[in-house]
Parts: sequence; structure tokens; C-alpha cells
Amino acid sequence: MTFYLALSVLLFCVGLAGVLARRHAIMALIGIELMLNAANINFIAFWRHSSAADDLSGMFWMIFSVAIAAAEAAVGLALVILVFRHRRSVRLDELESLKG
Amino acid sequence: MEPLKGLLSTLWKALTDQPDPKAPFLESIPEDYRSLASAVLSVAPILMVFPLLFALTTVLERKGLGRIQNRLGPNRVGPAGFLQFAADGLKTLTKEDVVPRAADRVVHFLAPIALVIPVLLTFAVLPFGRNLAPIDLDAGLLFFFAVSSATELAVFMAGWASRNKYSLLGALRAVAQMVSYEIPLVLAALSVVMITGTLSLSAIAAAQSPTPGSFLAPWYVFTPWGLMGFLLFMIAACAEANRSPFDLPEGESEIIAGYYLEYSGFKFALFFLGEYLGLFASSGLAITLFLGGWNAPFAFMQGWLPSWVWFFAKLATLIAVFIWIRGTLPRVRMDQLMGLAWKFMIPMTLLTLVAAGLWHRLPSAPLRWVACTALLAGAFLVLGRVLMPRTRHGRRVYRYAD
Amino acid sequence: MNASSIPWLTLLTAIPLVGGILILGSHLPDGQRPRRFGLLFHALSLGVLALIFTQFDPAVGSMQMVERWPWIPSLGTEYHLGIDGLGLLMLALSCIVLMAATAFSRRDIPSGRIYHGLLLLLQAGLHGAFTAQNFIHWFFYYELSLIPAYFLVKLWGGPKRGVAARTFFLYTMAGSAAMLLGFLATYAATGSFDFAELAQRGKGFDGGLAAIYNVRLGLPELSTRALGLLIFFAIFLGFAVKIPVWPFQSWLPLTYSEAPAPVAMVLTGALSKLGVYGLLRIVLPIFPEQVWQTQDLLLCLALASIVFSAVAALAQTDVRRMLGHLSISHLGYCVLAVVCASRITPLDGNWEVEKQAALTGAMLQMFNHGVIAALLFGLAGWMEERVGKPLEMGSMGGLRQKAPVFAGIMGLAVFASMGLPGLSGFVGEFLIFKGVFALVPWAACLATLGLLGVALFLLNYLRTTWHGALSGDSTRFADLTVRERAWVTPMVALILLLGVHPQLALKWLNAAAVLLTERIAI
Amino acid sequence: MEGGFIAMPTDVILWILGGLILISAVMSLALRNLIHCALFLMVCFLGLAGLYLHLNAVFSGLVQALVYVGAVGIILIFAILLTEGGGTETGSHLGSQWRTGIGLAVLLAFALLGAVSNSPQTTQAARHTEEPTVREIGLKLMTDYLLPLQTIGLLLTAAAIGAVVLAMQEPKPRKDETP
Amino acid sequence: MTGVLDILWLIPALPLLVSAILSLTPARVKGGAAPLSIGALGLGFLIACAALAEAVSDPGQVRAHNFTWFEFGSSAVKIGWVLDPLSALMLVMVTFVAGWIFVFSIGYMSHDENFTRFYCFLSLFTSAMLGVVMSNSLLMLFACWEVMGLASYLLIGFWHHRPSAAAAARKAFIYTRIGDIGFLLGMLWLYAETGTLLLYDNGAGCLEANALTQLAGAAISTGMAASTGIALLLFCGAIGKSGQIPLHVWLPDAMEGPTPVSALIHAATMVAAGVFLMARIHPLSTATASAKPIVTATAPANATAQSAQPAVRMEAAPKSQAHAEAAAKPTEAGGDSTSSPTLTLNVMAWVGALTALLASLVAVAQYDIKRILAYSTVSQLGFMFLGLATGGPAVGVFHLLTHAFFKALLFLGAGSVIHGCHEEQDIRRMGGLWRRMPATFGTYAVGMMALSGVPLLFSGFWSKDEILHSALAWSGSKWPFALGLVAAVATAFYMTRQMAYVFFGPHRGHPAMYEQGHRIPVTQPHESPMVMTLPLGVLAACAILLTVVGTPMWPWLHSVLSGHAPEVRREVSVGVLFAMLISILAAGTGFTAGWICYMRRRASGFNDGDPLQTRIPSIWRCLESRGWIDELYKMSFGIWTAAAGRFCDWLDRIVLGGGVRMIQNAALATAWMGRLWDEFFLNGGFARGCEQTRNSADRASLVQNGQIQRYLRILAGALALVALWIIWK
Repeated sequence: MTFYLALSVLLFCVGLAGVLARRHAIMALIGIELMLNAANINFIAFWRHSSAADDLSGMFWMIFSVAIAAAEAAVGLALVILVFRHRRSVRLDELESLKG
Repeated sequence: MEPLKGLLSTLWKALTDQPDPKAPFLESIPEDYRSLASAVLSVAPILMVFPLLFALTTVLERKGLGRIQNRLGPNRVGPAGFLQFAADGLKTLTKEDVVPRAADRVVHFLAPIALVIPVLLTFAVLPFGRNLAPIDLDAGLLFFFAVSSATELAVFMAGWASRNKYSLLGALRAVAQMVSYEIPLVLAALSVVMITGTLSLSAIAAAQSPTPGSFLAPWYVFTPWGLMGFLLFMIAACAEANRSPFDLPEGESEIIAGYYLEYSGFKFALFFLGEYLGLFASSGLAITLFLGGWNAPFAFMQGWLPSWVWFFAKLATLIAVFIWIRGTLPRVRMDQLMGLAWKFMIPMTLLTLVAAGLWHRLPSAPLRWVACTALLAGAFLVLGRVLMPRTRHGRRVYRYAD
Repeated sequence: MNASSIPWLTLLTAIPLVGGILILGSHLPDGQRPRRFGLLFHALSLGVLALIFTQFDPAVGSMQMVERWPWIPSLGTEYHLGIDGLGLLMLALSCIVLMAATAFSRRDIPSGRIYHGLLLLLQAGLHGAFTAQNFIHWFFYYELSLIPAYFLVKLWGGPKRGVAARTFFLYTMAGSAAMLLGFLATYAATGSFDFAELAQRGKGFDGGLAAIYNVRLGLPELSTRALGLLIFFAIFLGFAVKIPVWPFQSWLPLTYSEAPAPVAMVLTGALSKLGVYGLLRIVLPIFPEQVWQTQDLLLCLALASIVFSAVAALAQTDVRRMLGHLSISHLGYCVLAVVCASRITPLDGNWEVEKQAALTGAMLQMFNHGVIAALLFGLAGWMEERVGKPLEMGSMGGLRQKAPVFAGIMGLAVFASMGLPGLSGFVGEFLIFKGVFALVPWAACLATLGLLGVALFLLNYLRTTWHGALSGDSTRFADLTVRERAWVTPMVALILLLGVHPQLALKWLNAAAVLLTERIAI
Repeated sequence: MEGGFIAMPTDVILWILGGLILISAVMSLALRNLIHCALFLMVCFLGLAGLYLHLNAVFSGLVQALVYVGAVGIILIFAILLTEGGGTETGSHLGSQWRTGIGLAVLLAFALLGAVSNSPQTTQAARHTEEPTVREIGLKLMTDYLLPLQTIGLLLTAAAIGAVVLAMQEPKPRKDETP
Repeated sequence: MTGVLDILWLIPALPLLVSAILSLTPARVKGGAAPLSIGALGLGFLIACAALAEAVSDPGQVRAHNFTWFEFGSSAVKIGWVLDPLSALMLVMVTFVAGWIFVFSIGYMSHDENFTRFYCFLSLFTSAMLGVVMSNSLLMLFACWEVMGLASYLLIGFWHHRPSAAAAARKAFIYTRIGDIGFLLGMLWLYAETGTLLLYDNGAGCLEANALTQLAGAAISTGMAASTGIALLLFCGAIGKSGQIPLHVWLPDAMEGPTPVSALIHAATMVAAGVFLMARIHPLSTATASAKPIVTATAPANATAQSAQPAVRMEAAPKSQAHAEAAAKPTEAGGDSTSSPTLTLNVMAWVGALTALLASLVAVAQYDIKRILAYSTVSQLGFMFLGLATGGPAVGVFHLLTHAFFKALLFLGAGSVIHGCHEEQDIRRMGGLWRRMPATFGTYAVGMMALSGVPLLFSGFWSKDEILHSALAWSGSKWPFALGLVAAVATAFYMTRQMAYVFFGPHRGHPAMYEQGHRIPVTQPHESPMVMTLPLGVLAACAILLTVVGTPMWPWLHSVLSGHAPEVRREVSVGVLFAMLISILAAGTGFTAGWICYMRRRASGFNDGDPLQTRIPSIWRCLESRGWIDELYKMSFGIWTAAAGRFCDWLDRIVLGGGVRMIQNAALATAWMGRLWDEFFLNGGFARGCEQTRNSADRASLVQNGQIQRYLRILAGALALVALWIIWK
């Protein structure tokens, strides 16, 4: 059980590092996808090792989170395309028009 | 020796539809290797039978096309040209494997492999015979679609890795086409799932076995929604495999050879293998879903032949149909292709789902029939007539080059 | 319980309110249109009133056409409307007076739409107040009627209108603040604002409401009697300022002389009646015991307001101030009647009849004085319109030769206000005098001084302005135009009719008076 | 590689899968070429699917495979192509303060690992029940989890339509639009 | 036939209707006014005669018709009218005299532009008078009484463009108003005591037996019976209306009105109303036979019957309605006049006598023809009250009737004289008119002789003789008789003086001068047209014929009024003869004195003073200026009221207004203090506080630089911190 938790933490942190380090918007999206999957691991892991026999909630959580991640990816990428069309570049540190 | 005898008895049991054909061979294998052995046992026949079938179909196809186009087709190699496949095979093996300099070597190399593996995996779930399904997964159908969706990725890798504008265009067209037609494919299959209630293919096939008393086997294709579902499934499968009317990606006349442009030699052969195996897999699925899998068409014929014979007979007929379509229908334009997918196919499949639901709910037979057919016919007419843009054939105008 | 299906009273209040808001909202150009608009709405409310009259059963003394809806249950405030004979007549009075005010107002008044809008709001306030049976309701409309009056005086008044409006507002605001405090105390003590309920609790000889205050308000050191008196005075102050009773009336002459004539008509015709109505509706039933305790003081105040203002009028040079004093004196009679009616009288003898006489007299006097005072101020307004500057006593003379009809009607109004029999002023005063004489003879005798004073200064006015030789700027004085005569005739007819046949008005009042006397008979 | 039925010692498979996932994750974020990153991401997702299958969650594993490898991968690649990421990255592909970013990530990793290591639940043994059948999942989905299902359906349609609208090519670029 | 009672109300209603019609007709339409009003009165006269016939047929029975005027609370106020000899007689007299005055004024007012309005007011007045006469309720009586006051105000001030007329009208109304207040208080007291104001209400009326006994019994703290108090208060009203001593000053000034007005109002009817009132409520004033005779005649009442004075005597003790056991006085059935007279009668007698004497003396020194007659009316009214007090209602009413006729005659005569001499009223400008205006002279002479009491032939003599006889025979003090006698002498004297000045001697008219607008030189006085002289003739005839009614031999009127059938009395008591003798003597002396002073000397010029003036200059000046009573009033009450007015105004404006202003200023001061406090103390500190917050806000906003990764870094950092915190908590 600790293996799965450790795996998910590591995966999460890798995703996080990717998001924070990379300049490209899509890389950020990829990073986010990784972080989401890290969470899914936990769901299935806990579902698998939970005591309640027929409680499928862990699985359903995972399924729903996958669905949401897919939707999020779709919209995110559409946005990135839109931003690209308007700004000709998707480098995060150049997109700062919402400055305070 | 023991294993050889075990092997023969397993073969016999399999061919004669007996339950648990692998048991005799496995007893002869020591304990800890047993699981490995059973895996090999179920994989091996697939690897042997379907490539042979592939080779056969390439020949049959060229002869069939020939016949359709009023010409002979290959008849030089072997009796009436049936050894042509051996010649092609040898040709591909011996040809030089040219890799464009600008290509992304790794991805270029991986692409054909990534295409073939998922297709092979799909065969793991198809029930060839009464208990000849290699793996009887509870979510067999889901496995089939999950794996088949990986092919688009491979096609893209091929198109993109060869750094060639035409191959990239071909790849993107192929991916767009495959993505668009995957939805109607899944939805068509879904109607069967809704009626039978399970995702496991062997259960679906079993559900269609004829009861001794009745005359006609209760194949789903004989129901209005089943027929419509089968037709839509076949169209989608055809598009999925980039065949005939939908073979835009490798439309020779426009963009030379599509995504496998920069491939030669064995990788080129692999692409063809992948394509045809994909065709066999989807027609196999169509058979299990709509044509009663390994069941005989009529009740009284159930006992005559072993179940896998029926399966392969239906498979042959479907392949003949595909070849027939390839010979007759002209290539479809890209926007018509996409329009057909989104504006016709998806609504129709949704409506078949509704019809299936209606079918399931309505009690009396005649009422069910009338309602479903009316629904589907009406929908077909409406979608066909109203939604498809009327092709206005203007007067033919001749322009002379000036 | 909502007796009638159609909420007449709400309708009656709503029409002027809606009219007011409409006209204020709209941007009608100055000139005839706003005036005609105002007239339309006044006519509408008169129409509704006529309908109410047809439905009203004069024999029943208690509240009719009651509409009772829970409004703010936590505060115990209910949307409780209802009218008895008195309320009905007061409504009629306010409709007539405001209709007349709109008619008498100048055609070319600047920003006419605001003017007529405010008049309509004023009427809404009056209607609401006269039909209110719950204090919050009453107080809301009481203030609603006050604010337009302030603006009317402030914006269209005479030269010193700023001062006048401010004093008017300060006085009445102080009074209403006191009244509010008083009622909050009663609410704290009894937990309800409803007049009927309070009246019910007010009865009883054991200090009435006062006894309850102490228990609830936890003021052991204040004796119940002192506390009761304190609260009574707070509320009485509110009305005393409005009526006005003698010491609180210094705002009235200033305001009446500075306010535009039609507004003065409304102020004296309807608004001051609000005060006396309040006495009759609120103070008398709820605080009979306190009124009886402070009997002599109140009598002195009432007599002072009758005599002093009548005499003060003698020394006035401005006609409008004089008329102001006139209305103070006349209302003094009403206050006198109300106070006398609250005397504790021995059970034998027909004291009830005397009290009923006093009360009906007071009610009738309120109505008649409303009409007569309104007519007087209206005519004064027209005279100012003709002369162009405020009327000074000696400034003009012999107008009767130039405007005989005008003089005739002014004469009639003057004699009506002097209480000449055959005109509406007499019956009310006679009943008051009858009641008061039987209950407190010395007060009646002193009150007659007021009659004499009123006669003196009014005849003085007639002689200096109307009779005698032509003098001052009376040369340009034109007689009443046909339109003006048309507006005056209904009021004159009313004065004559009620003078000859007062039963028309008394028919409605008797039941209410009988009920009121029973209620306050401790 | 897919099935957990080959009687190899379970933890070996586990480590293989874990390693595969982590390495492909790191590679998918570290590489300069976006397409490669995408492909490695697909590998990582397949690894995860395998992990789920290993944990007897067949349905979720297949869903993971179908959704991520099938759909998200393709969109990702399309997005990369549409934003001209196909070519190699010009200039440093790392953000300006990438060191602090990674540092923070590492710090978080240690923190969470610490938390994981001494949390009481881990000691509980794995539950050996055979995985639920699809019918069971379907029934539960349609009864207990009907509302989430409907909302997810709504969400997906909305996202699909939204994405299409966003990414749709305006009929003609407006003059005032500064590229 | 009882029918008359039901249509009795028509008599006042018709003139009222006419006055309403005339008030609406525009001034220029002159035609309809006179005929309409005279027609109405004629009709009224006929009905009155019918009523008289019925009343006389059974004098004892009182026929009343009552109805409810209005209800208040649970009880009602009833009014109605009564038909008894007294009211019938008065109805006939008023309609007859008013009718002929209307005829006269056709001529007199023909050239006046407000002709219709004149007739409108006149008919209003007559309807009010008729209302007073026939009303059975004190309230209705009071109402008509006041309307009559209004009509007199309007008529006196008819020529309102003349300031003197306007002033006179105002004065008249004020003085009658003062009287009316007394009347009102009396009425209220009566109402409070008996609970009804109806005089005769088949048993329940206030003039009927049980009410009277109740009133007699109820006493107020000073021991005076309620009935006396009420009677006295009502007498105040009568004083005001009939112009008795304290309130008589308005009557002479009322001559400003047109002469028919003076004739109708200030001779025949209105002033007589007071007498009629006291006659009507006579039972009330004699009700208290049991009351102790107030020995001292100096009842404070008659000194200054000012309005303020009644307040002093009333006490606020709650009256107990029950019979005053405490008073414990034997109640006697209504006493007759022979027993010691009640306080009211005493007061009445004295007031009447005094007024008679004073007015007649003042009349002697007047130069205005109408003013002389006015004072003569005042004195005759005094006689009437004297007669009423001493001899009961019959005596007073008889003199009232006769006086109405000959005084109307005299006034109309004076009117035609004035008309003839072209609006000349000063007798010093007249003279020698008997030749130029023979008809007027003739009738005027008859009137003069009737007034001054020429014996036997003229009704005036009989009525005055009755009064003097009753005064003589009065059980009270004899002084009123003496005063009355002197008054009689003075009456004869000033009448002869007037005759001498006006009709005899040379004509002292203005030299020929052009009247504005008249082309022909109007110098010579001319005889009045037929329409004016005819009424004079008729009235003269009546003045003579009336003797029939009241001679001692056949006291028709007395018996009728006292309620039993008239019968011829053969024997005449010695006292009566003696009184006749005395009155003849008085008239004679007055006559001869006047003759001596004026007729023989033929005073010629305008300004060579009156013969009497030369003899008794100081007395003459006092009398001529009307005893300075006007000035006295002006000095006393005029100034006091003005002062009170100013005081109240001052009180109102300064004292109370000032108080409010002080509060306002205090409020303003506190407002200023609050502002200062804010300005210096609060703002300073507060302002700097705002500075700091703004600066820190700027620095804070730098963090948000649009870099998405920065935000994520912050997030991650926070997540890490939280995780660490959870772990090590």
C-alpha cells in the first residue's frame, strides 16, 4: 500500500515540477494531467485496500476524475490554441497581460 | 512425449467445440510454468491463423478486384496466382529498408510496431468458437475498443516521424477519420450491449445461439435495430480500417501513399499487415455482435459444424463483401467523409440505441417491429434527405485551357 | 378579518399615491396639464369615496370595511384599515379640500407637476392616516402627509417661506417624535400597536395603561400615575402641535401666511383635522383616565387657544395670519369639546347625551370648519393672485363695488365661520356649546368670548377691505370669473346645505359618537 | 505486459510498472521535443493502466487506457501541432525560475512522503476479492451514482462544445485584432 | 280647520324663496324684484289672517307642530312652530307692515342700481322675522334671530360704499352679537336643565308646567333660581336686539341704511323682536313666585349687562338634575304678577324705564330727522319692556303693535320727506314742507299724534296709557312709573319740535344747485309719488283703527293673549281712569312746551341754534352728543380689546416664537461645535491612517505580476507548508 502512495506522491511531484519548470503552456497541461493521474492512483489503491467489500466508490471516483481530466484537457488545449492564435506564442512567462 | 500427446488432445478438443480445450495439455506441464504455457497456447493459434489469412486475402482481393474490373488478377505465381502472397512476402523482406535522413529515427522505427501490437491484442478477446475465446474478459468489448484506439496514435507517429508534408497530411487525415468513426463504431456496438446486458463478447455470442424449438437463430441482425446497427458498424469499421470508399489517407491519386509513404521493405509490409488485421478484428467483432458469433444461422443447423467453422465462414463472407465494396464504390471526398460521420452516422447510431431501447421495452412482437422500423426508416429518410446538403448538379461547363 | 372583498380603503389610499408617483415621475410641461392630471386623480378618489359611502352602514358604530393583514408580525404591526362615521367624514373632507386646493391653485405655477404630485402624496398620507387602525400605519401616513406639506411651503411659499417651512417642520417633527416615543412605550407595555386593543386595555379605573406600563417597563420608582401621565403627555404633545393647541401654535400663523394659498387651504382644511382626529381616535379611547386627571389643564389650554388666538387676530395686519388665528380658535372649540367629553360624570342623569352632543359637535365642527376655512383661504389666495402681493388689512378698500359676487361669497364664508345659523358653522358650535355647557358651564361661558372675538375681527376685515370707499390698489381687482364661480359653488352649496340640513353629515357621525362615549365612560 | 495472470512474483511486476511510470513521467516533462514528451506521456498512461489492471480494477484500467491513450493523447498531439510546437524548442525550454519550482516540488515530495510513511493505514493487508463485474458497476452507477453520472455527462458535452467553439477559426480575423 | 297650522310654515318660506331667487338674479334685472316680494308677503298676510282667525277662535289652546331637525348621538334636536294668539297677531302685523313698506320702497329706491339686491335682503329679513315670531323652539328662534341680525347688517350697510354705513353695520352686528351671546348662554342653560328647547311640546316643552317647576326649583350657588338666571340671560339678548340701555348705541347709527330699512327693521319688527321674545318666555320670568324678592333693586345685572359679566356668577358645581331638596323652598304654582315681582321683572322694568327716559331726552337734542325717530323708537321699546314687566305680555305686545304701525308711518313719512328734499336729512335744512308735501304732512301728523299719545283717537295713547297704568299699579317700586311719565312728556316734546322744524316755518333748503346728472334745478321739495304716499295713508288709518283692539272698555287683545274669550267690560276701574288722566296731562304738557319753544318762534336760519340750546347749553351738548356713551364704550372696551389683541399677538409672536428660535440657535451651536471637533481632532489622525493603508496596498500589488507560474509556485509553497504543518502538528 505504501508503494502506491509513494508512487502517487512522486508522480505528483514530478508533474508539479514539470508545471513549475517548463515554459511551454502545453507542458503545463501535461504536468497537470500527471498530477491528476497521481490522484487516481490513490483512489484505486485505497479502493483496493479498503475493508468494505462492495464499496466501489474508489473506482467510481477514479472514473469520474478521468472524465473530468479529459474534459479539462480538451478545454485547456482549446484555450492554448486560442491564446496561440492571438499571441503567436504560448510561452507562459510572456503571457502576463493580467498583471496586477 | 507427454506434452505432445497433451497438445494433440487439446487441439482435438478445441476443434470439436468441447469445453476447456487446454486442460489436457496443461496437466502435462509442470506447475509453475502452467500459466505461461496456457498463455502461449492461446496466443500461438492467433499468430499463425491470421497472418496466413492476411496473405490469402491480399491475393483474393487482387483477384477479386481484377474480376470486378473485368481482368484476371495475379495468376502467374502458383496455381492461379495463389502463391502471389509468398512472392510479395519475400519481396518485402528482401527490399532495402530506406529511412529518410530527416526522419525521427526512434519514432519512425516504433510506428509500425505500435500499429500492429494493439491490433493483435484485439484478437485476444474475440470468441472464435464456443469456448475458443483466448481470454474471456468480463469487459471484453471495452478492452477491444480501448486497445483499438491506440492505433490512431501509431498512425500519427508514422506520419509525423517521416518528416514529410504529404505523410503528415495523410496521417492527420487518417487520425481525423479514425477518431470521427470510432464514435459511431462504439455507439453501434453499444446497442447490442444494451440488449444483452454484458460487455463480455462470449456472453453476447452465447445470447444469440438459437433455441432448439425456434426456426431462425435469434441473431441481432434479424431485428430492425440490429440490421441498422450492423450496417452502421460495417461502415464505421470500413472507415476505421481506411478501406475502399474511405481510403483517403493513402489515396494514391492525391497524396501518393499516405502515412506509410516513407516506409519500405518489411515496415511497409507491417503496415499492410496491421491494416488487414484491423479489418479482420472489426469484422470478427461485427460477427460476434450482430451475426451470432459462432452460432449457426438456423436452429437445426446448430449441431452440424463446429462453432469456429461458422465463425470463419462468416468472416470469409464479410471479407468478400469488403473486397466487393472496394471494387465498386468511388472514393469519398474529405468533407463528405466527415459530414457523413458527424451528421449521419452519429445521429443514426443514437437512434438505433433508442430503437433498441424501444425494442427492449415494447412487449408484443408486431408492435415492436412496426415501431422500430418506422422510427429507423423515418430517421434514415430525414437524416439522409434533409441534413445532407443537396448536391446541385449544375450544367457541365467545359473550360478549355487558354 | 376582511369584511369586504374589494379592499376599498387600500384603493382609496393607493389612487392618490399612484397618481402622485406617476405625475412626479412623468415630465409633464408646466401649465394646465399637471393641474388637470391632479384634478383627475382627485375626482377618482372622490368617486371611490362615493362608492364607499354607498356601502357604509350609518347605523353601525364600530369599524367597517376592515382590512387586516399581518404586516410585520414580529413588531406586532398589522396592515389594519377600517373606518367609522368619523373616519368616513374626514376622508370626505380631505377629498373635498384637496380637490378644491388643486382647483384653486394657480394655472401657471412653476414646476407644476411636482406641485400637484406633492399634493397627491399629501392626500395619500391623509387617506392613510384617517383609515389607519394601527399606530405604525398611522404614523407612516402621518409623516407621509407632513413631508409634502413642508416642500410645498418651502418651494412655492411667500417671501419668508424658508423660515416658515423650517419652523413648521421642526414643530410637527418634535411633536411626532414625542408621539412616537409615547407609543413605543405603550408597545413596550402592551405589545401591540392596534388602537382597538390598546383602547381595550386602556379602560378600567386602576390607572388603565399606566398600571401595565410599570409592570412591563420595570420602572418601580415612577408611580403608575406619573408614568401614565408622562406617556399621555408625550402622545398628546404630538397632536397638540398638529391641532394646534395654544402654547404650541406659534408656527401656524407664520406658515399659513407664507404658504401658497392652496397649500394653506390644505393645511387648515385637512391637516389640522388630523390632530383633532387623533385626539378622538387615539387619545380619548386609550387614555380616558389620564385625560380626566389633567382635566383642568387641558380645559385651560383649549380656552386659551380659543380666546387668545381670537383676540390676537384683532391685532393682525396680514389677512392670512388673521385667518390662521381664526382656525386655531375654531379648532380650540373641538379640543374643548373632546376634553369635556372625557369628564367622569355621575351615573345618573343623561350625561351620556351631553357627551354625545359634545363629541358629535366636535366631529361636525371639524368637517364644517375644514370646508369653510378652505374656502376662506382659497378666496384669500385668489385675492392675492389678483393683487399680486400679500394682503395687508388696510391696503385695499371698497372691493365690493368692483367685485360684488366675490364680496358676496367672501361674506358668506366669513359669516359661516362666525357661526351664523343657517350656515354650516352654527350647528357644530351649538352642539359643542350644548355639551360643554352641561359638563363644564364656566368653560362654555369663557368660550363665548372667542365667538365675540371672532365676530369682531372678521367684521373688521369685511369693513376695511370690502366696504367703504374705493382705495389702495383695488382698482385692478376683477370679479370672479365663470370658472372660479364654478369651483366655488359646490363649497358654498355644501356650507348652505349642511347649515340648513345638518342631518346629512350627522347621520354618519351619530353611531360613532355613541360608541365612543360608551368606550370612554369609565 | 498487460495481464497480471502470469505467475510472476507480484512485487517485481509492481516495481517494473512503477519504474516505467516514473521514468516516462520524468521524460515526458524533461524532453525538449514536445511530440516526444506527448508520446512518453502516453507510455506513462499505459503504465498506469497496467497498474490498475494489476490492482484488479479492470474496468478502470480499460477506461484509463481508452480515455487517456485514445482521446487525450490525440488531442494533445493535435494541440502541439496547431501551436507549431512540432519543431524543436528554440531557446531554453525551462521557465525563468525553474530551480525554485523544482526545489518546491522536491520539498513537497519529502513532506508528503514523510506523511505517507508514518500514516497508520498503510499496515492493513490487501483485500483479496475478485474484481466486480461490469454489470455490478453498471447497476451501482445507475443507482447510487446516478447524479454524478448525469453531471459528468453534462460536463463532457459542455466541455466538448466549449472546446469546439473556442478553437473554431473565426470566420475572418477582425481588423482590430493584434496578432 | 287645523290645516292652517300645517301651512303656517309657508309664511316665512315664501319670502325666503323670493330672497333666494333675487340673490341669483343679476343686478340689472329690476322688474321682478318688487312684485315678487310683495306677492309673497301678500300671500303670507292672507295665511296669517286665517291663522289669526283660528287662533282667536280658541285662544286657550296652544297648537304646536314639531319635527326633528337633526339627531346627535342617540338623541335629537326638535324644532317647530306654534300657532297661538301672540304669534298670530305678530304674523299679521309683520306681514302687513312689511308689505306696505315694500310698496313704499318701490318709489324710494327706484333710482338705486342695487334695487334687486335691496329687495333680496328685505325679503330675507322678513322671512327671518316671521321665523322668529312663529317658532316654537328657542333654537329656531335663535337661528332666525341671528339671520335677522345678518339681514340688518346687510341692509344697514346697503350703501356699503359709504364708510359711515359700513361702520354702522359693523357696530350694529357687534352689539346685537354681544346680546346674542347672552341669549345663547341662556338657551344652553335651559337646554341643559330641561333637556329640550321646545317651548310647547304637549307637556314636555320648557314653558310648560313641570319644566317650569323644575327650573324654579333648581337653584345655583348664589340662590338664584335657574329660571331667573335663564330669563335674565335671554333678556340680555333682548337688550342687544331691541337696543336697550347698555347696547342701544347701534340703533341710532343704524339710520345710515335706507329709510324703508329703518322703518321696517328699526321701527316695526326687528327691534320689537326683543320684546316679543320676552313676551314669549314670560311664563319663565314669572315662574319663580317662590323666590325671595330681591329687596335691593340694584341687581348688578342691569348696571353693565356686558357679555363678560355672566361668567362671574356661574359656578362650576356639577348641577344635580334632581329637584334641589337642598333649596327646600316651597314651590308654588306659577305666581301672578301681583305677588312680589321676580328679579327678572324688576330688572326688565328698570331697564325699560331708564332706556325710555334717557332715549327720549337724547331725542330732544337731535337734528337728524331719522335719528330723532331712532331715539324715539328706543324709548318706546323701553316703554314696551316696562309694560311687559309690570303689566304682563298683553300690555307690552299691544304697545308693540301700535308702535309698529305709527313708527313705521313716521319713518316712511321721514323717508318721503328726505326723498322730497333730495336726500336731505338734517331738519335744520327743512321747514315749511306742509304746503309742498300735504299728504306726507297729513299722515306724518297722525303718526306724531299717535306716538306722543294724543288721547282717544290714536292707538298710541291707549297702549302707552296701558303701560303707565300697569307701571303705576305694579307691586314693585313706583320709580319706573315716574321715569316712564317723564319719558312720555319728553316724547310729546321732541315730536312737536320735529314737526315744527320739518313742516312749519320757512323752508331752509339749500340754494338752487344742480344735482349731478339732473338737468332741472332741483330746489323746491316736491311731494312724493303716489306709490309712497299710499302706504303712508294706509298706515295712518291703521294707527287710528288699532285703538279698537285695546281700549279698556273692550280689552280684546288682553283677553286673547291671556287665553280666554274676549268680552265687553262695562265698568272701568278707577286706577285706569286715573292713569288715562295722567297720560293725557303728560302728553298735553309735552305738546304745549314743544309748541311754545318751536312753533311760535319760527326759527329761521340754519345755524342760529336750537332755542333749547340757548337755555340749557351744557345739558344740550350732553344730550346732543348722545351722552357720550359711544365715546365711553370706545374708550373702555375698544381700547381694552385692541390692547388685549396686541398682548396676545406679542405673546404669540415673541414669547413662544422666541422659545423656538432659542432651541434652533442651541441646535446650531452644537452643530458648530461638532464641526470644529471633526475638523481639527478627528480628521488629522484619520487622514494619516488612510495614507499608510494606501501605501502598503501598492507594495502588496507588486506580487501579482501576471506570471502564472509565480502563482503556482506560491500555491505549491503553501501546500508544502500545510503538509509540513499537518505532519508535525
